[in-house]
Amino acid sequence: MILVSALTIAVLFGVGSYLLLQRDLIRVVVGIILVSNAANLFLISAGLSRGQAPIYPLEEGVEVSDPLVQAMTLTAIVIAFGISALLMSLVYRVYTSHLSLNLEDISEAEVREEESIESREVAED
Amino acid sequence: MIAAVAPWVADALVVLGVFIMTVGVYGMIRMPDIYTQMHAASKAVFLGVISFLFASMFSGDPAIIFRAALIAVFLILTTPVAAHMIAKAAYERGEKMRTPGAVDQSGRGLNREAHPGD
Amino acid sequence: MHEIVFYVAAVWMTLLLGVSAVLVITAHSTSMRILALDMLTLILVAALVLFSDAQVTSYYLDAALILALLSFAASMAAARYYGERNLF
Amino acid sequence: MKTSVMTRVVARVLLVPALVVALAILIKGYADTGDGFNAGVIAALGMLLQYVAFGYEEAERMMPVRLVAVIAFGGLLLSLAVALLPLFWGLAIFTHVPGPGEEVIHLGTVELITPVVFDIGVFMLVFGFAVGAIDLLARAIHRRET
Amino acid sequence: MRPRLAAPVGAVFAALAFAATLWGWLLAGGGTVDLPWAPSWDLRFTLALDGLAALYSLLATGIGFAVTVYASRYLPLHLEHQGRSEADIPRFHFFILMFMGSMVGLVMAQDLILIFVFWDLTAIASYYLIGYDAHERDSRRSALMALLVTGITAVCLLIGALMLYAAYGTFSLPALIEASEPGALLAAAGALIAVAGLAKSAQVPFQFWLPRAMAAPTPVSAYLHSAAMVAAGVFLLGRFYPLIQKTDWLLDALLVVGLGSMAVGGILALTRNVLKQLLAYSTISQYGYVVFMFGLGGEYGAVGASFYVIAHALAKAALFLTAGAVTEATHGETRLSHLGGLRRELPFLMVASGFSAAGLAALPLTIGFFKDELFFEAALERGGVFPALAVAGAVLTFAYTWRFWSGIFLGERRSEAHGVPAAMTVPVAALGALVIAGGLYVAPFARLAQAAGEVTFNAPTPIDPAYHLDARAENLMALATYALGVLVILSRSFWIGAAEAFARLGELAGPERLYFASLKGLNAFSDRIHDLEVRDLRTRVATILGPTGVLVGAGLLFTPTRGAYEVGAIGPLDWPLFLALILVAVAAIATVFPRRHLTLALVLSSVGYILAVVFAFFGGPDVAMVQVLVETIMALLFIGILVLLPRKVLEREASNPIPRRRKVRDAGVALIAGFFAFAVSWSTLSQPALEESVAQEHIRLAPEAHAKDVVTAILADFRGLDTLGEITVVGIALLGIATLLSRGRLW
Amino acid sequence: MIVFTLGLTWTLAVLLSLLDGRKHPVGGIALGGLAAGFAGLLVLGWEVFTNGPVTMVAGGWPPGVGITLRADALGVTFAVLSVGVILIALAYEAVSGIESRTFPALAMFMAAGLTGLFLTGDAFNFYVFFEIAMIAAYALTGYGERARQLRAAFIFAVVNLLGSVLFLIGVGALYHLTGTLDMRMIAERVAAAQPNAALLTAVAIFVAFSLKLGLFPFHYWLPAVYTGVRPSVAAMLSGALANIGSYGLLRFGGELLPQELEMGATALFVLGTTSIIYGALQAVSRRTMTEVLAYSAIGQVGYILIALGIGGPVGFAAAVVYAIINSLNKLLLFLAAGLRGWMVGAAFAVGAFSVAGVPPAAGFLGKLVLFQASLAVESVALVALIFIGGALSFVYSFQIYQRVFWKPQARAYKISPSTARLLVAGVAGLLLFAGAWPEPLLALGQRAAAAVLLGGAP
Amino acid sequence: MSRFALAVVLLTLVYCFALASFHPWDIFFGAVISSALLVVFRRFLFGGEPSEIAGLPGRVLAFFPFAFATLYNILAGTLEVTMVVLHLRPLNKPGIVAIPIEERTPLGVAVSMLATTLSPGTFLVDIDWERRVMLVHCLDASDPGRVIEEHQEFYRRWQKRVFP
Ligand code: NA
Ligand code: NA
Repeated sequence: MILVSALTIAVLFGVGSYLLLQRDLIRVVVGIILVSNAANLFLISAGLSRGQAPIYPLEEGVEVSDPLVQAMTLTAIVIAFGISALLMSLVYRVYTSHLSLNLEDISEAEVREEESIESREVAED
Repeated sequence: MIAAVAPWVADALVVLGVFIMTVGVYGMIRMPDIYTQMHAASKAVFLGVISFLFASMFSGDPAIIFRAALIAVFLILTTPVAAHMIAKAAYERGEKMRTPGAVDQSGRGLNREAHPGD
Repeated sequence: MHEIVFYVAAVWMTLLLGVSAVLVITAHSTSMRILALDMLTLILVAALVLFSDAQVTSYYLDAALILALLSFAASMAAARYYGERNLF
Repeated sequence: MKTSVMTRVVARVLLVPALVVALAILIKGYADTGDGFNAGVIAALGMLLQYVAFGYEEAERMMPVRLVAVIAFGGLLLSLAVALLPLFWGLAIFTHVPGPGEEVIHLGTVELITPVVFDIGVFMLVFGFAVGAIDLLARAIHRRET
Repeated sequence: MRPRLAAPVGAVFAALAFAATLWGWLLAGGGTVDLPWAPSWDLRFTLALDGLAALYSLLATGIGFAVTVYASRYLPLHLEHQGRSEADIPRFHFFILMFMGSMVGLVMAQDLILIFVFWDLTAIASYYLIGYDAHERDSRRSALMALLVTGITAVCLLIGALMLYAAYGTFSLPALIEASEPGALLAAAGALIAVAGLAKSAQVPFQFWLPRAMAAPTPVSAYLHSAAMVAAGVFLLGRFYPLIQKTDWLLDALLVVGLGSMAVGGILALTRNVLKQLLAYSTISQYGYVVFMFGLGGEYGAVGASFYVIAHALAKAALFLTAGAVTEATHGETRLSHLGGLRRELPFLMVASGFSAAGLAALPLTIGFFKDELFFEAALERGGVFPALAVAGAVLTFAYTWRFWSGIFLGERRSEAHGVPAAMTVPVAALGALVIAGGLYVAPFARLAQAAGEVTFNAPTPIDPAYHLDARAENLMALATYALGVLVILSRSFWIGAAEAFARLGELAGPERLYFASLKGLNAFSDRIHDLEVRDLRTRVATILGPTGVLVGAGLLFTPTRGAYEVGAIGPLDWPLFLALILVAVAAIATVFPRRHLTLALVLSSVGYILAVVFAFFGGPDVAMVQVLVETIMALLFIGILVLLPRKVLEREASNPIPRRRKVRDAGVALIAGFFAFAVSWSTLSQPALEESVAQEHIRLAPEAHAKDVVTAILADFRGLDTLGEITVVGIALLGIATLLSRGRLW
Repeated sequence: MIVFTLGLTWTLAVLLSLLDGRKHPVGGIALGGLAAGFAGLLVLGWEVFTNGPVTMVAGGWPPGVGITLRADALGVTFAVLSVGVILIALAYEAVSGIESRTFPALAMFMAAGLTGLFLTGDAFNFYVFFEIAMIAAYALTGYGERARQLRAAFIFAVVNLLGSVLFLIGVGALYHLTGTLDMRMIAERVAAAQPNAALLTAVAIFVAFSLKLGLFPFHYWLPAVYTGVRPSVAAMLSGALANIGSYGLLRFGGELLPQELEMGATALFVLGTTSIIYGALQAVSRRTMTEVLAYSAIGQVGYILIALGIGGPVGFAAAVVYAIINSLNKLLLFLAAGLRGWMVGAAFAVGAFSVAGVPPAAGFLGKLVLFQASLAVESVALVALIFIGGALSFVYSFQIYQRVFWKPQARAYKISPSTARLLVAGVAGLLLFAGAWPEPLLALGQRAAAAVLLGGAP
Repeated sequence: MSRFALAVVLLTLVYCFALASFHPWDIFFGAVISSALLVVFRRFLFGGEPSEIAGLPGRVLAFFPFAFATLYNILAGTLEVTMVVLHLRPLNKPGIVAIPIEERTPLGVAVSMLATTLSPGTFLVDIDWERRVMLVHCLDASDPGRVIEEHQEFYRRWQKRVFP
């Protein structure tokens, strides 16, 4: 089970990273969401016990799932949610200012801007 | 008497639900177009859930029973709408029916025979 | 006996969940994908109901309840976007 | 607006039940699954259902969307107040009333304890956020179209 | 306030400071200020007015006074020539005063760090003074050069000081002189400190900045060369001499540097055409003598060095001011080749500067005679080849000094000229008078030098310079100097070619060339590596994930892994969870393939929903519910954004094929990232779960918090602060979305 | 007192969210509130330095069960520093005219987040406050709404989110290894954990904070962001937000995972060294001030890393002192980059001297403590490296200074508001004062280092 | 008024079901919350509709046969779909059939279609208000006329009295 959890976390993280490397802004956001999911899954897997839901009345003699990791996971999910929402609207604004969703076009804009600075400000020897 | 039978009925309902859902999922794979898939996927699975919900009625825990009832009511209201919306989207995008001899009274000629070149 | 039924059913449901997830990915058209996702949420409801039954707790039913009540909003949104490229 | 009458009827029918369920989940949160966050999202989804079914303008007409920001940050303020007010009695932040070992008044499922007030703040913020964010999005879509 | 008021204010300050120093040293007998400065680091604000301090303070304030007076007339004219406003005047005097103040502070400081602070303050002041004409490229380059050379080498002083502190636990110089013992550490520290001193006093191979610094207005040059900047360099050597002299090879190194500077400065001074350039190389050469004397060691060296500084300062300041006045008189002429015969237009200046020139050339009846006397004595004390080298150096001085003075005032007139204001000649005359006064009555200067020398030598030095009308070696050497000097002057046509070739060699392969080449190379290199900078997000992300993986790999290498990893049993009831986890992985992998964004959204949703099942199987109904809800509303948001974006743009992204090579590269990085996550999570989860955890406490205490749901109790009570923070994040997100989508309007 | 600033800024931020930040009174409220919060932190700092750490457990629960807020010398120092930086940047923006409705609220949220982050004694709570500060920063980065600002915001958000996730994983791992989230308890228990797991956890946390610091090779996001945003925002990011990195490394590395820090010392040296040289080399030929500053920032944090690698009372003190000075330098320089005039030129010069380590600007203290620390471990290589880095910083600082303030300008700059110039001059004055009277700063560094070392003691 | 009261009752039921508690206080709070929400959204929910429901008791009574008829349809449909899916019956000319709306009210259309869509074998595709037809997809549309007739029959027999 430990190995499977670790592998799943690794896949989530790896796939998220793969998407982070794509040119499409939306895929990048999806990458962030997946990577956050990896962290959430890790958090809940890091619980020190697993069993019944930690809600009273608790059945005697049965292991109780670690409530603390659940609370942490909850918090992390919500935070990732808020941030992803912000990131999505940022994608839209980046689009409206660059008229492209492609990171290649966007980094080209960065390079162009930098080159115009380089040519404007000649270095003093 | 009822208490003795209840678990068995519950088991049966569970098995039935699993069966119906399996049929639904299989139908989704087997059916040729979105319209026919809809019958299997959305509805058969919905019935499977209902079957499970009936099964949980036998648990005897009011907390479960009440919620199960509520779930059933909500599902009755929401699944048709979701199915309808998806079908409507396919219809508006002009997705074709792929079964031979399909009937189309919509006036948009979604059956293959109506407008072969479309 | 009952445990075994529930247990096998749970495993089976998880498998069905997997099949519908695969369908979301492999379906031929977008409408089918939306349909598959809708099916997936229904199976999810079923799985949660089953899990509640197995554990004899109502705790997982709340998630099922809100899935039943509201998850179709996402299907609707996807369908509207697919059908008319619009939403809201 | 291109949804069919069935969709709209069902969406409309589900609005208040969704809100009622949300409040129920909020209220039982301390004793059972659910909490302010869950309740907030449920309530918001109930509202957003109307956005999907009726479109943005119609949905805005049905409710005072202007209040959304006030609800959101008012909720945050409420939670903050619950957290910080104990300071004025010389207690640590987040000291809840009644304290450990003290008697709690139960009105059915409703418990009269300050964590519930805190959770109501959470509920308000989350509700305000979800509705507000989608509303902003819907307005942006609308602006782009016109 | 009128800008011109700055000069009198500065002059008064300088005069008062001079008077105070004189009073403090002569009448109050020195004195010490010792205050705690930074006790936690053993730093003390310790100033002491000892002989060495007195000497340099008097020079800094006295010559500062002369320079300020001179500048009161010079600067307005200078600014007028450049078409600048008089508003720039106060800045000049501010930095001159700052220079003066930091010199005084430097020479009195007894705490190593305090010395460093004042040391750098002089560098700042000189930077601004050299760059006073900042609109001129030359001025900027020169200022930067001076700052870089002196500022960077100053760090050597700091390092040396800290090494001494590390070894002896004190920053107090007197204590260090007491405690320090010869050894590698002392040698290294001494060498570092010496480097700082030599760079500042423009010794070979750091000499190149000084001639460049001539870009500054003349009063600045005068001050820099005589009493402030360059003097500070040799002061530092003098101050640390008790430490330096404990290492023999250091003294030898000083000898070499001093000799080199003497030669380079002297030879180049003979070839320079521009007045201030000539004087600049002369300065290099003159301070070469001082360093040489330090290298020679002994009491003559110590006292001689101090005396030499006084004599040189008086003479050199006057000569610089002369150069400035001559340039002013000839409407900006700076070249010797275009000057000459000004004896009629500037007779007073001719005489006044003649005294100073005589002093520099070490003629009898000037203070300069004694500087050479001590110099020769020191060389003689050491013996060997050194007396001859000393004479050679003195000959060069004699020759270029003559060249300077005669080139201006003698010969035929080559340029238009008019008189200059008295304020520009009187300081020259005053300094010249002092040069003569020192020649006639050397005792006060000698006493000052001796006091300073005692500090430097760290022992009493009974040295008494005086005229001895006999055939002692020093006198013979002096005579030989004059004779050879005349010979050198007369035989100019013989050696000038060689000297100029030497100068050109220096231009081609000297340290200045090296400086410019390295600065240019540095900039070019910087431009080159800037092309390597990453400008797209993909690579930015890759450069994070890659090294992270490498670090994890290194971590695995450096810690024992045997027995640290567990596969973990799959209990009979774990199968649903097992399957669900695999499903999550499968669905996650599936997000890689879809082209259309809607499909991507759907696949992402299915990942989220299945994850909810996983959370449920982990026994977390609350988490499962939140996950379901978040997934649903995220789907709405996602699709909403898709609606906002034009279809064409989305389709372009969807149809954009990914080149195979990039796919492979991305997959490689993703594998590394996955490896990181795998290693961290597997190693962590393999550790057996602790029996005792705070979660147990939470479960136990939940009833105390009147809660049945422990998770909610944690969220609203035990760790309510987290929840408050979490909803704050959400609130800020709303604010941010409003900022982005509707310029911050929330309704 | 420990929650005064936190509560005040937090509450105010919420209230400001509902107001239009472009209106003058709103800016005034924000400034006044933040100033009061800053004063509160000063009082708290005084308490901490005279009576020792101040602790409060939220909810009155036992430590560990409830979240512990703990103000020790290290935390309170960084809190004062960061809130001060935000205060000045906000004042700068307020006097130049705020252009966005949400700017004051976001700045206030950032202040609240940073205050909480530096004063919490709980690892997960740290993460939450960290996210508050970060999300406020993401939103602020887009302030100005120009294409490059939005681009910068996106890059900043994505890269830093990745860092946040790494940190979150680290926190989760710490919990699994120790069964607690209280930093003190983690520090006590982590030694018993498997070394392998602990080290890998440390790597995750280390990368997260290095990212925040903009350390080579995790720095590639930084230049685009620092040059893309407005000066006040750049000042906040580099002067306040980047402190998370230094503080985090000190707290989590020095206090919680000291053994792992020691094990990774070589890595720290290598990365720190590369950062110093790389950042400085890049900065040398950059054409605009903000670009030079951005790369300088990369180089400067390398020093902090080296100080951490040296460790012990001397190394940690050096790290703290250097972080403080670096923060003030960046505040000054970025704010000055947006202004012109002789007073600004002088202020910038102070900043440049400070970066180059020339007294009396406080920067020389940083060099001093670093050299001291390197000598303490008797590393000639480190001394040489810091020397080279310092030499390069001379070159780039003054090349750009001369180019901007000395060279006759082809383009005329509009004259900047005098209050803004005075503000910048004030910061320069502070740097000079700190250099002239270094005792407070050095003592601060020692006390903060002691807090780090004490925390790790059983 | 009766519309409002019915709504409050139903919503209170939802509330109590969600809480799984019929404690008097819970009923009270449920009623209060429901009424409050109904008041807040009254324009959206009841705007333009009469506040009284005509013939409420009769419609309530008629609801149950309607519900059972629908249930029967569902079960029959399920069987049909199962047979088709499991290859026990061929897929015989599925297709879209246009069913006239006739005298149905909008609510009637909605309910009619909800019932249709719920039962496997048929579902609503779209409503064409110009042609006044409901386009329904049937798994077996080999005889469209029969399908239409069955539908109208179901409406007239079971639904019309409850949701006209
Ligand atoms: Na709960
Ligand atoms: Na929550």
